Amino acid sequence: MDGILALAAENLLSPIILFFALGLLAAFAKSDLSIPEAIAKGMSIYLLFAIGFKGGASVADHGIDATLLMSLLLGVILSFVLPVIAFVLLRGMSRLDVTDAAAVAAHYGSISIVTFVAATSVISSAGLTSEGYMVAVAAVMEAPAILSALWIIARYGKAGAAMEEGLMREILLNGSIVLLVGSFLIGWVTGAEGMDRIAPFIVAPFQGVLCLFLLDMGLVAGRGLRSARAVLTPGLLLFGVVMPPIGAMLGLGAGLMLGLSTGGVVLFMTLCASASYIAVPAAMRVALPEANPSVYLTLSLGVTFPFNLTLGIPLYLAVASAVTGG
Amino acid sequence: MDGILALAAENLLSPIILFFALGLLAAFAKSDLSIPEAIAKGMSIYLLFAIGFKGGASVADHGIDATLLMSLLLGVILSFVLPVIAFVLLRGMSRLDVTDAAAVAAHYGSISIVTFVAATSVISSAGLTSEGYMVAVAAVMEAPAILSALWIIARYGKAGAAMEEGLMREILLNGSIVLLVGSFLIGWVTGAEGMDRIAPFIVAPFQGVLCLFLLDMGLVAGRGLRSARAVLTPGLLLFGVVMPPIGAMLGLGAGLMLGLSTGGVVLFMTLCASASYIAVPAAMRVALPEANPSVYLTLSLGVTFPFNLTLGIPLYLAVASAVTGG
Amino acid sequence: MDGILALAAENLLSPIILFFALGLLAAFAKSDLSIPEAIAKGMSIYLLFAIGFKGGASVADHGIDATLLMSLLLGVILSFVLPVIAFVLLRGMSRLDVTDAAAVAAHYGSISIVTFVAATSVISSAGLTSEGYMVAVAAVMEAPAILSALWIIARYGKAGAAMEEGLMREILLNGSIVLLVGSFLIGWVTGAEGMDRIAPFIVAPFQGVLCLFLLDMGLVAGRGLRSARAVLTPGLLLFGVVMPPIGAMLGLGAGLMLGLSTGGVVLFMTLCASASYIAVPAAMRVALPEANPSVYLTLSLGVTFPFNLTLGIPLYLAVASAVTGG
Amino acid sequence: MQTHKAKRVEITIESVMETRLTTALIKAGVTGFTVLPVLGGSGRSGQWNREGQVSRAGGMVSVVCIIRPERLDGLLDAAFSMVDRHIGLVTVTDCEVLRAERF
Amino acid sequence: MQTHKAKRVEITIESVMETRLTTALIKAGVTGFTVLPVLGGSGRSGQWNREGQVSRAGGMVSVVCIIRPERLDGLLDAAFSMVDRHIGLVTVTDCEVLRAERF
Amino acid sequence: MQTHKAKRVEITIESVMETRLTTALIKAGVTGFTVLPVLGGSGRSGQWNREGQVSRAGGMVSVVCIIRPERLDGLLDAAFSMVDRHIGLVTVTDCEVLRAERF
Ligand SMILES: Nc1ncnc2c1ncn2[C@@H]1O[C@H](COP(=O)(O)O)[C@@H](O)[C@H]1O
Ligand SMILES: Nc1ncnc2c1ncn2[C@@H]1O[C@H](COP(=O)(O)O)[C@@H](O)[C@H]1O
Ligand SMILES: Nc1ncnc2c1ncn2[C@@H]1O[C@H](COP(=O)(O)O)[C@@H](O)[C@H]1O
Ligand code: NA
Ligand code: NA
Ligand code: NA
Repeated sequence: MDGILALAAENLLSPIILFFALGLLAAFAKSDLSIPEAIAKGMSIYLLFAIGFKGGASVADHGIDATLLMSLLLGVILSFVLPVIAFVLLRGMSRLDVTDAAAVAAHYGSISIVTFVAATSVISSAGLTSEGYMVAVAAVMEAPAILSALWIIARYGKAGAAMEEGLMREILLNGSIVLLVGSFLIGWVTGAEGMDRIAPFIVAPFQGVLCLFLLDMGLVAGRGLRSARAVLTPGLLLFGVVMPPIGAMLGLGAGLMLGLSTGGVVLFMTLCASASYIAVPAAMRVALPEANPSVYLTLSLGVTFPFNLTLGIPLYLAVASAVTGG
Repeated sequence: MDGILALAAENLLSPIILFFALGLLAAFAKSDLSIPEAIAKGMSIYLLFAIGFKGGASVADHGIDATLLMSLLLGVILSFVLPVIAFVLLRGMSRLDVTDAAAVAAHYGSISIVTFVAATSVISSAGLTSEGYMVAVAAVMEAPAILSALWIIARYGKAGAAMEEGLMREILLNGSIVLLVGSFLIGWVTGAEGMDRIAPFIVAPFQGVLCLFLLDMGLVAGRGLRSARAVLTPGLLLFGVVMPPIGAMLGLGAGLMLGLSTGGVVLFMTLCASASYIAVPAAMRVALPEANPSVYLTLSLGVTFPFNLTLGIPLYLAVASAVTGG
Repeated sequence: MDGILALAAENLLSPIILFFALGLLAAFAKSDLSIPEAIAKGMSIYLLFAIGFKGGASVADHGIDATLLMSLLLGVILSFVLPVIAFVLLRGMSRLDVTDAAAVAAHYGSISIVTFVAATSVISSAGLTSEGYMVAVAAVMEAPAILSALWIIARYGKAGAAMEEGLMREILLNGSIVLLVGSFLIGWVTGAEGMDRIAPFIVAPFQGVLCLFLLDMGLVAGRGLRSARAVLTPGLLLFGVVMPPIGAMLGLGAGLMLGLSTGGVVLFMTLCASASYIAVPAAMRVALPEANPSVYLTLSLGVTFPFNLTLGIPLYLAVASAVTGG
Repeated sequence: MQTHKAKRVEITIESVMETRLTTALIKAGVTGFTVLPVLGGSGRSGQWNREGQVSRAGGMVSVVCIIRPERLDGLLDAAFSMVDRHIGLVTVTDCEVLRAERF
Repeated sequence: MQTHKAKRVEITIESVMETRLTTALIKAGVTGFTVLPVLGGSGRSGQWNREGQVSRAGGMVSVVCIIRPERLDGLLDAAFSMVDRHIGLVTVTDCEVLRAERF
Repeated sequence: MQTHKAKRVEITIESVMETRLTTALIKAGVTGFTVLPVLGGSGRSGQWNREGQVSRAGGMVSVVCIIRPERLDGLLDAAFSMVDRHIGLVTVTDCEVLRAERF
């Protein structure tokens, strides 16, 4: 228990968390601090490029693991299953209607790549490594949850939530997935030699860029919370901090079943615990325009993201270490 | 004297000055070279982030200095006093009316963070260090001058320059100050450990980014000068190069009184000598829309900024070295 | 022959080529992956700044070569001559009218700085160096081809293609040339000392930025090809891959005549082989608005650029090595 | 100078719907349109701002379409089918154009 | 398709005044507005361009507001109180809207 | 509030022609204009998009000009001489302005 607290405290005082907090505070104080949209998008491209490439290069380095395919498969299954759990919880804990509840559920089945990046940074601070292909697991977990949510609506909700033609293709080929998977494959193909060439760009400055990026996330989350706090009923708020550990427990089970390293288990837990705020909201605006965006964005970005960043990840790390004995 | 000239010559041939000159030339020659607005804003965010964090980390390293609070206090006082001096000079040297003169005066009481950054780069080339908290002094000197100018108008000008409700808050919480102070505090809290993590992002590439940023400043200053040279009467031009050394002398006095290091004295002189072209113009557009922006922007950005960059800083360094014997 | 193939294969598996291919694929698959315009422009500013500065610093290091002036002169002459060859070929191989053929010809007489950058990266991977002033040769080869094309039209086409007043000045002072030449001169003046200061910004991360930039180029080229494939008749397509080697042969002759190093010869060949897609299209829109932009942009960016990047540069390197015995 | 009567239709819609809208417009026989960026706005679903969007889902664009008056109804039907379930705004203004042969 | 008469008010104003203007509009009972970026322009106070602004003070935005005709006067009063001392431009155009219940 | 009749002329033109157009407008006696960015569009010369332009040649801008009705013809002549050979669009709308003394 002491270990967890120490870990959480150390995490809370890391520059990336503090810059996130600075962004939150600046937003609450109505400062006009803002990162230009193009710069924010540029930084997220950088992060996807770097994390994908490093994952691929690490696979090239360690060789293909027998569990690679099984990890991908379990990831897909969890992304399908998590929204169902989230939906049931939401219907019990809040007064959201079927559409809104399904839309929120889709977000919790999918993943947040920035939370994933933050977790890799925490585990490497803790001296742990992880399977490079966890990046690929992250990629395959983005989309299935969206299908799950649409299925829930078709089953329990009004008609009219049919999967629009072309939408699935759009989701699978969205920019983030293509860049992440593409960089992963290129990192894999070019291996150590490729890594040598671009390491000064993607390794050394990584933490610094992440700080600025999280500053922006803090600003965005803070502004979102400020303008949408009305939608945050106590039930929803509770869901936003209870669902992540539930997801993480499933991720823990999967990670242990696969026999992943301690670091890999933490990443699997983090993926299951995190909620999407980029790919899924866009898909929801097209497929379920009736669902209220302030509900799902405020929950995933304003509640669950900060929770995971500050308390969640250290908790998952502590639990995984205890269980794997790593 | 020889020493000053050598120093000035060396400074004039440094990459940052030469890129500033390139920008000026390109603007005068009507080249269409331009840095996208988002990139320019991104670079200024980077500079504030880096300079703030480094200042904080250095305070963490050297411990809190007894003179920290006194430095902040003197900074605030100087920022209040400088506009009065500037106003008196302007009324004597130029034909600006009370409103325009007060608006210009506000700029000279406040500071230019890029001039400050350039000075840190010059003193470190000269092998000197400075107190990390000079960054905090820079932050507290941004706003008081605006109040001073409004007070001058209320006293000597027409009515109608009342401080609009909410404006003070807006000035104190403007993005630059929040980012600078926030990064300073985070650098202080995370100290050497935080620095280790993000040094490859904020230390190594700093000079290169500064070159590109000054290229942009040269472009902007050059275009401003070209389109607004009509407003530059000889009296105003003279003010633009006479006011900085006067400010610097006050800064010298303050620095000596505080017993700062030679580098710290140079930075204090530079702060007093520099004129704002970001925070104050924005405040003036809200509080004093009648004041002519081409007068104050041309003077601070087109005259005083290049003066300080090229001749001013080496001069302040020479004087401070001579006086402190450093 | 084996050497060439090995070289080409190695080149094809380098990160920069693979990221270009990723961009092409993403565009063909209609992914919404895109790099914000400001970031793309920011990266191209970075590349011009870095390549110019490094060229200048290298000239400062190695001293002025007696052949510098001769190289510039030959560059200008080739840029004048190449459009005439291209025009004759186009009229024979395609059914373009005089205006369109002349517009395309102008692109092939001018140069593509990104192709040049890619070639410097290939020759340095091959352990070769080159004359720093090749950057200056690149700069002087941008504009003459435009004059050539206008002369062709005045001679063979309809009236109305007179050189508009101010256009020449605009071409010579376009942002890319000013930045490239300016950085070259500053690199030259500040030499090794300047280089030391900004090397961590322009050397270490260079390859990584180039990867992201080529990803964007792939996206743009792919989207261009997809929407404009109708204009690509077999004759034009053939021209797009035949003209580069022809240009390269002239560049080979020039390089040998000048006695350049093997690396320098490769760069000269690459300059002659590459086709402009930034400066010349802009000039054509002003001077020859009747010419169809999808023809010239698709050819230079969609056909010749990928050809040079993948097969051309390794070919030129192999030929130059064989001929110079380097 | 000779001008011709036309209609200027302006459709403000979520970015994520842009391609769907323009595809529908082209299907409805529109010969051209221009897309303008939108920085922010306010309406029944609250206030928003471009800087401070992490999500592709955020943001809007404004699609401007100049057409001959007789084609207005077809265009409005196409536009309406898009904005119906979605956030969006459709306004129509009378205008005059040069070079009517282009529309 | 059924359309309804409305007014399109376009206010071009310095960026630094944007929040003040929109606050005043909301106070004047406006139910929505859209903010468009402005790249540059020219007027009595000279020519300017967005690329090449170091200062937050530079730059303008264009605020577009669709309202029922009967609310025009209230809006114009609010707008005028803003542009009065400041650089700015207010134009009003007649237009038609779909879905009038939204205004 | 007192308003005055004016014309709103909107010229959508390739970015590369922007300076030439505004110079011509000023020569034609126009006292002010505002330049808006354009994200993308479609017309007879195909569809295009700002993100995905390597070339300065790509891209368009929209120049908006408010003038007194009696000056319309001079402006249209100037605009037409620019868009004639180039890609571009000119529309004119009736509008009302505050502060007519500024035009
Ligand atoms: N009356 C209006 N005038 C101008 N733009 C509006 C108006 N109402 C809504 N909008 C725009 O349409 C968006 C969505 O509106 P709504 O669906 O009412 O939330 C807003 O964010 C504004 O950009
Ligand atoms: N006649 C006009 N038509 C369109 N925009 C204008 C006009 N006059 C002024 N503007 C815009 O308003 C800004 C300020 O105008 P001014 O106050 O006259 O300097 C200019 O920079 C333009 O963006
Ligand atoms: N009917 C139209 N309505 C609005 N914008 C148009 C229209 N036609 C053309 N445009 C714009 O003008 C540009 C060039 O048109 P075009 O010359 O027809 O290719 C297009 O890319 C659009 O941005
Ligand atoms: Na999840
Ligand atoms: Na000062
Ligand atoms: Na060439």
